[in-house]
Amino acid sequence: MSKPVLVIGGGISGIQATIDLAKHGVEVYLVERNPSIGGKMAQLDKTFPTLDCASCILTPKMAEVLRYNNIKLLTYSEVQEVKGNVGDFTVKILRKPRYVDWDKCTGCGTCTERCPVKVPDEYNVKLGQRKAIYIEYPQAVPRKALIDYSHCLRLNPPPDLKEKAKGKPLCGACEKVCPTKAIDYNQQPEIIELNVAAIILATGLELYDASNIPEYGYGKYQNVYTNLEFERIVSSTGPTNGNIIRRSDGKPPKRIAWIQCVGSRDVRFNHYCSAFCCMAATKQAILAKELLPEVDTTIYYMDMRAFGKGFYEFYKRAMTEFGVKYVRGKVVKITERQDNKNLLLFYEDTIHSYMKKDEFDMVVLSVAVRPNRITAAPVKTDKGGFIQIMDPYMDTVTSTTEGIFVIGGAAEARDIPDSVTMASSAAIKASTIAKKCVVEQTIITSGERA
Amino acid sequence: MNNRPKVAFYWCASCGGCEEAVVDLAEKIIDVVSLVDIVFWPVAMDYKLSDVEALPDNSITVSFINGGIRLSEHEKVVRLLRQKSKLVVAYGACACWGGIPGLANQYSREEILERVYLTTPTTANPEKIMPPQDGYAKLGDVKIEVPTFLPELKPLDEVIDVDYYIPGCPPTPEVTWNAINVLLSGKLPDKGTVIGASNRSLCDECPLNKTKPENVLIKEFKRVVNYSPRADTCLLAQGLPCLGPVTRGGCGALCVKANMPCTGCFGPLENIHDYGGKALSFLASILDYENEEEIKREISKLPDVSGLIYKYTLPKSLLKNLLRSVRK
Amino acid sequence: MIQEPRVGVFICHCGHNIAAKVDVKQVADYAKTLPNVIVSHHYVFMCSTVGQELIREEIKKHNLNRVVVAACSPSMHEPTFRTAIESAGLNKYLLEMANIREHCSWAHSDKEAATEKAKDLVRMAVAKASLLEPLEEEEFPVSPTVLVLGGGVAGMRAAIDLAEWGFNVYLVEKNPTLGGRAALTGWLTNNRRGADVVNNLINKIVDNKNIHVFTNAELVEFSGFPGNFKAKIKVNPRFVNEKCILCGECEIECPIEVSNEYQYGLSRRKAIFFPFKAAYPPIYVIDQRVCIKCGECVKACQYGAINLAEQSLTLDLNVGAIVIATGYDPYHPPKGEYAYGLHNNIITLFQLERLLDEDGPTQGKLIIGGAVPKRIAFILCVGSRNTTPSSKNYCSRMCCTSTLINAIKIKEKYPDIDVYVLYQDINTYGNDETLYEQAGEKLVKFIKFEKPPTVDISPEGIVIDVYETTIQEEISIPVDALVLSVGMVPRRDQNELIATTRASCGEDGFIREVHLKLNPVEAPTHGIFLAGAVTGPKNIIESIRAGSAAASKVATLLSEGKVRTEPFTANVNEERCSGCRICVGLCPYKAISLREINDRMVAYVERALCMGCGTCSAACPSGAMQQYGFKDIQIMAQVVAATGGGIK
Amino acid sequence: MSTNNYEPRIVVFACNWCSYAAIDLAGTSRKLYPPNVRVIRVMCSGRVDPQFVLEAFKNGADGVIVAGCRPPSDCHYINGNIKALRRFTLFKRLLEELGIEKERFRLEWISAAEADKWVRVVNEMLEELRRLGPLKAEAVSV
Repeated sequence: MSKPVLVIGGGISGIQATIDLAKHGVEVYLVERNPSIGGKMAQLDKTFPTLDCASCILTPKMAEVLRYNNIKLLTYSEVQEVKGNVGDFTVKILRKPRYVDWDKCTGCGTCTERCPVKVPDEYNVKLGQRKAIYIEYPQAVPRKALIDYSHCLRLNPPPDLKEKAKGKPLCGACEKVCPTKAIDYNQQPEIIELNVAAIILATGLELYDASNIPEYGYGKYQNVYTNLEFERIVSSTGPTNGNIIRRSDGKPPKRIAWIQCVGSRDVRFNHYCSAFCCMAATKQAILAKELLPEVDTTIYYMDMRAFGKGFYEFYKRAMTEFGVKYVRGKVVKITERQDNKNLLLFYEDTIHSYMKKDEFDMVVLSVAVRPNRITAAPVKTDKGGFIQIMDPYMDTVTSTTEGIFVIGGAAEARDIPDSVTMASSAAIKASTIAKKCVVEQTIITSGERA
Repeated sequence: MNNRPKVAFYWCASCGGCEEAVVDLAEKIIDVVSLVDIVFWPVAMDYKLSDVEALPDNSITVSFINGGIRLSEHEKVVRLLRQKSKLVVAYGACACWGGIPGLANQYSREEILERVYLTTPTTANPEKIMPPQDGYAKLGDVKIEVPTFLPELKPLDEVIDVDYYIPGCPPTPEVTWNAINVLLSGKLPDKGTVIGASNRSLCDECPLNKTKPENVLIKEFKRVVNYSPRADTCLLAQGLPCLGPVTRGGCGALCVKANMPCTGCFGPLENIHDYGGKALSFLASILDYENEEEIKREISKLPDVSGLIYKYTLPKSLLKNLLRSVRK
Repeated sequence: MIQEPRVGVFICHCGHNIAAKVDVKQVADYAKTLPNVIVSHHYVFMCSTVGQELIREEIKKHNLNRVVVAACSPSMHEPTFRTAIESAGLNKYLLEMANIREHCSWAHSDKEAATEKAKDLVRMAVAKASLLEPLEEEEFPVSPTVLVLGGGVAGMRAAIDLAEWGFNVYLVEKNPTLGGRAALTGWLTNNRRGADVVNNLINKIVDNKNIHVFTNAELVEFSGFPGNFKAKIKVNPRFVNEKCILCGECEIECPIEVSNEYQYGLSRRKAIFFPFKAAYPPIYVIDQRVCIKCGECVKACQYGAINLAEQSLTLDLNVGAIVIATGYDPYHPPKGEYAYGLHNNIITLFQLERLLDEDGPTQGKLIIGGAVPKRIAFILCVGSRNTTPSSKNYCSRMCCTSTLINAIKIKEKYPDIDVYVLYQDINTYGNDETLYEQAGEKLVKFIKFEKPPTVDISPEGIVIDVYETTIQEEISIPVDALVLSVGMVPRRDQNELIATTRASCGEDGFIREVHLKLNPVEAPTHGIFLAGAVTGPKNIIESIRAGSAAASKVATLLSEGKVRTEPFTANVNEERCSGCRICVGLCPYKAISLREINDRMVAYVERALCMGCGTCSAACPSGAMQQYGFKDIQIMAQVVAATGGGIK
Repeated sequence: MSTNNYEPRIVVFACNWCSYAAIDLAGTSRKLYPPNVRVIRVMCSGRVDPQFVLEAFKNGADGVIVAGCRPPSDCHYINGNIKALRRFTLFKRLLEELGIEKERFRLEWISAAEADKWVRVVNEMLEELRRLGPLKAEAVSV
């Protein structure tokens, strides 16, 4: 057996790399800090430019991860330390307590029905609610329940309740109803130490905090949304069951505006272009049109970056077939109308060089993405926080440390096809190293004996 | 009398083509006649029904019956023939599956009679005389028994037990001859078998099959009324809805050789449950469009889908029972 | 021969997930009454070790040969139960699942109705199970050899990765040298040059014993199936052998001179020539198309390296997979488009890259029409984004970045030159955005157009007329030189490639991948992989990356040393098949062809290519084509069972 | 037949990758719908032979749904759904000619995420079928 490879991050890049590695015959550890793999793509409703349903194409891949004997899936786990060199990395992984014995849990969901505590739901970008014991989302892989320690009445009771209970354990509803007796309130964190040949960093992206951009009023104006929030709203599995409604009054909007380059291509925040938002906004406008045929959709952009395969055609289709409007212009500020919570956009039309104003009842910010912070691996990052690639013109995925590869959003803001291409690129390199490790080790051992 | 096999011919709801087909055996008919005794053949010979009634049960070796069952008289005669025959052969498309008259099963008896006796453009029937439906007609003062028009047309095997089937509209002389040889060979095949024809679809014997491109995909359904096919290329590949792929072979691709697409008179192969369903499936599959509007547009140009795919087999379709309820 | 079915039915409570809404005992009792059912059990967790053991025991005890498990969705536990029955000695495909959880107990509130439905679902499963047959996934040994078609950056990178992994690689390039278009690309980001990138890759290839390079060679025949393709390669004569030391004497004597395609026509070369500095193999080559075989070069060569009688040879290879990395062509504007071809100072971006490259015809000096221009303009989207009647519908992805790299380079070398960039949108996506910033800082002038500009040739020179939207006026820009930033188009010879390899192209004309999002480097036909710009415009980094990705996908196919077919493939009854070919054109994987059996042409399914969709079976007009596991009679049995009983 | 206790029966052919997954998702998300549907799993909607649908009607199905991945490109097998689209577009024409109510047959694109759409389709169809009454093969004595 060759030495294993570690993949950090279970988004689409990490999943693809893991599956490729498993098929190369290499043992793989896939570590994901959330309870389920799937990453950002699992939160998307559809994908551009084909309008493929994201779950249709992603969930089979997620399920595939479980099918290989040589894939070890460690979700709800975080890499704490990475030491060593190519062919010989020692990694410490913290396996956070789930308080549910996942060998026993069948994912039936009875516990979540009974749990009395409601918590904002991360999967739905806090637009919906989940319970303190929960399954991350219906298609989660693994489909297992876990208890969120900080909100569980039993594990972490609020002081006042604790006082009233006088030392008696509180709640315990999940334990009572679990048909397989899987609840284990005493589960402890575990540290797993691995020796791996190579590491693939697929730690992905997060949204830039839009509330840092004062002029757009995100967090202040109710009907201003981030692109990821909008994605959950249009999704049939989302908190509104796919009904586009306003936060302020629960009514469907009549006019929606998308503002591009929010926090990207902006010297104040991030210099780079986030690469996928032009097409994502185009897709979202089309989805809005499909759900609300009467809705008026306008996209405010700087340059329409429709550069990928089928993108420009998609952009044209949005215009001609769906009637999505595009305004080349920079939105300078948004204000909210007190009476109806509509939003007034002040923008410079950069084609005609006029200042203009328009009113919308919903605004979606195409917020910049930035790399998730990952500090455990000894790699250099650029000023945007993206992990640097040693020589993009040689092998395109090797970080500044040999044997550590970086793929997907951790390396650069990228769309899905580019991310999965990177994932496969890294997989062949990592498995080449892993396979050689065996050979080298055998030689070293025999050398020592001789 | 001798010990030659006794043979009967009878026609029900058919055009008479099947009768012609027997005659079309040409000089071979002499061989047939010398090998068998014909005991009943209303079209060609003067036998009366009473002659048949007088025969002992199972005394006729084989009865060839063509046409579907549409009149009470058909029913009566075929039941009698069944009783008197060792073997009954459904001869021709109409007896096998209803044939073209079977397309009338889309309409009720009343609609059909009204159409035929009153509303066709060539009908002059000012007195609105309709066939009696009580089984009797008056000829002057005499009340005579007449056949009644049944509610629907049935293939032969829905009325009596059928041993073998000879397909075709009509069966070609060659198929008929093959079938007769099978019957006379003494080695009878399993009951229910189609005899005389091929066990593969028509493409197997079609001279144009080798001219078919590797990918048979078409952009439009053409019609013979306004398109003259080239004689050197598979008709289906040219866009004519040729049903050769779904139709039993055995005719030698006669229609195709005359530049006409196969319309399916040899019916389906054995493991096909519904001829029309299967014809529909392959025809639609090769319509080379990806987009719903374009597909709809091309399909809307087909004037008569049921007539195209169920030309000979509607009364045998899986929907036959449903047709009874929907045509009311 | 199929055995008389003996079906065991196992009904899972899934705790109370099923049992709360379905009366499992009643369903189990009902199952016993169904035809072919020998035993029927219900148990709290059928997927548990105990449950699986129960199934195994019952199979042995009652000699069961079919198993129905009524539990959760097959997507959840079908593999589990297949393994279970396999360990009891049954073929694992003799299992049928009835989904009484997701499709029943979880979806319905009325217990009585849910129980009735569960009975129906079990009846349907039993009906199908009774007709199930054992299925085998066929295994074929694979050839650990890969054919990489195209010696550009994508193909070279794929070859290197594959060879390093341990595969034997044949790298076949149509031209006399490796390197492809990247070798001619000039300046890239990070101050790198295309030639250097190519050089680095070539060095890796030269060092690797697993890579066999054939230049001047092409694929002429291709057949077989994944793991075992047969490829015929024709190696055209080079007329010069390894004795060549690149002295160049031959070139001097050669009387034939033609336009040099390795400088995009900016200079001329001889019939015997050496393509470029980093070319590999480092040997001269004779261009067969123009050589008159005068023999001057033979006389000039002191090393006896030239043999004008050399013949082409063919190689028959057995390869496990093929990577197509044949690249693209630059868009060639028709004469008159933006006045192209009407003035010597109107060049394409590809030509400009040669001019700015130190290995170029001017050694990196920007000399156009004999002089350094004072004003130079770029027009973007030439040949792309529907700007002109002959242009393509798509964005060519790399031209904005390339234009800005070169615009910046001009400004660095010649700060006094006025540089204009006429554009629709600047597509410097991702980190390339910094180039846009830099270009702005270096005072490159950007002019946005809504309507494509017009170019006029006057006695004074080149004049660009464009409607400037911000001032809303038509403006005229006289320039000394004009660069048309042309895009990428499918290769002219792509149709031959498609005909040979069974690849197919999409609406944009580029080779189509199996799935745009998640399988960007795999062709629909299994075993054919795609790298680089052959699937659509890509820059050099992206092409290299796709090369590695394609290598990875090859390894996923060949690493085990064998390929396994789908169990649910289509299968032809050759006796019944009439060779009507309906199925052939419908197969999305081109797995069906005709072959001769007993003097008849009948359909043939290449099992290794079939992915098991069943569309051929649905269309087969004679019922000869049947999908294993989803045969007509099996599905029909389910249909009859589904409609067989009334609801309440 | 009294229409009061008429419970329409719907036979569904669902492709493994999208529609079957959506029906699973409806269950997992406990989206309730009436139990009148019987789902037959096929790998691809392109496998569904019109003969199957006819067989379902023949045997007493009041309605039939063929469900597949959304065109153009959700299909796991590249374009099997397009083959289904071609066949069942023609099939609908046939039903229309034969006088069978068009509401009794549906070709639906239901992606793996569209549990709601599944529930809606079932409810809509049931409502229509209740209005139409049973599609019953009537025996006719000759």
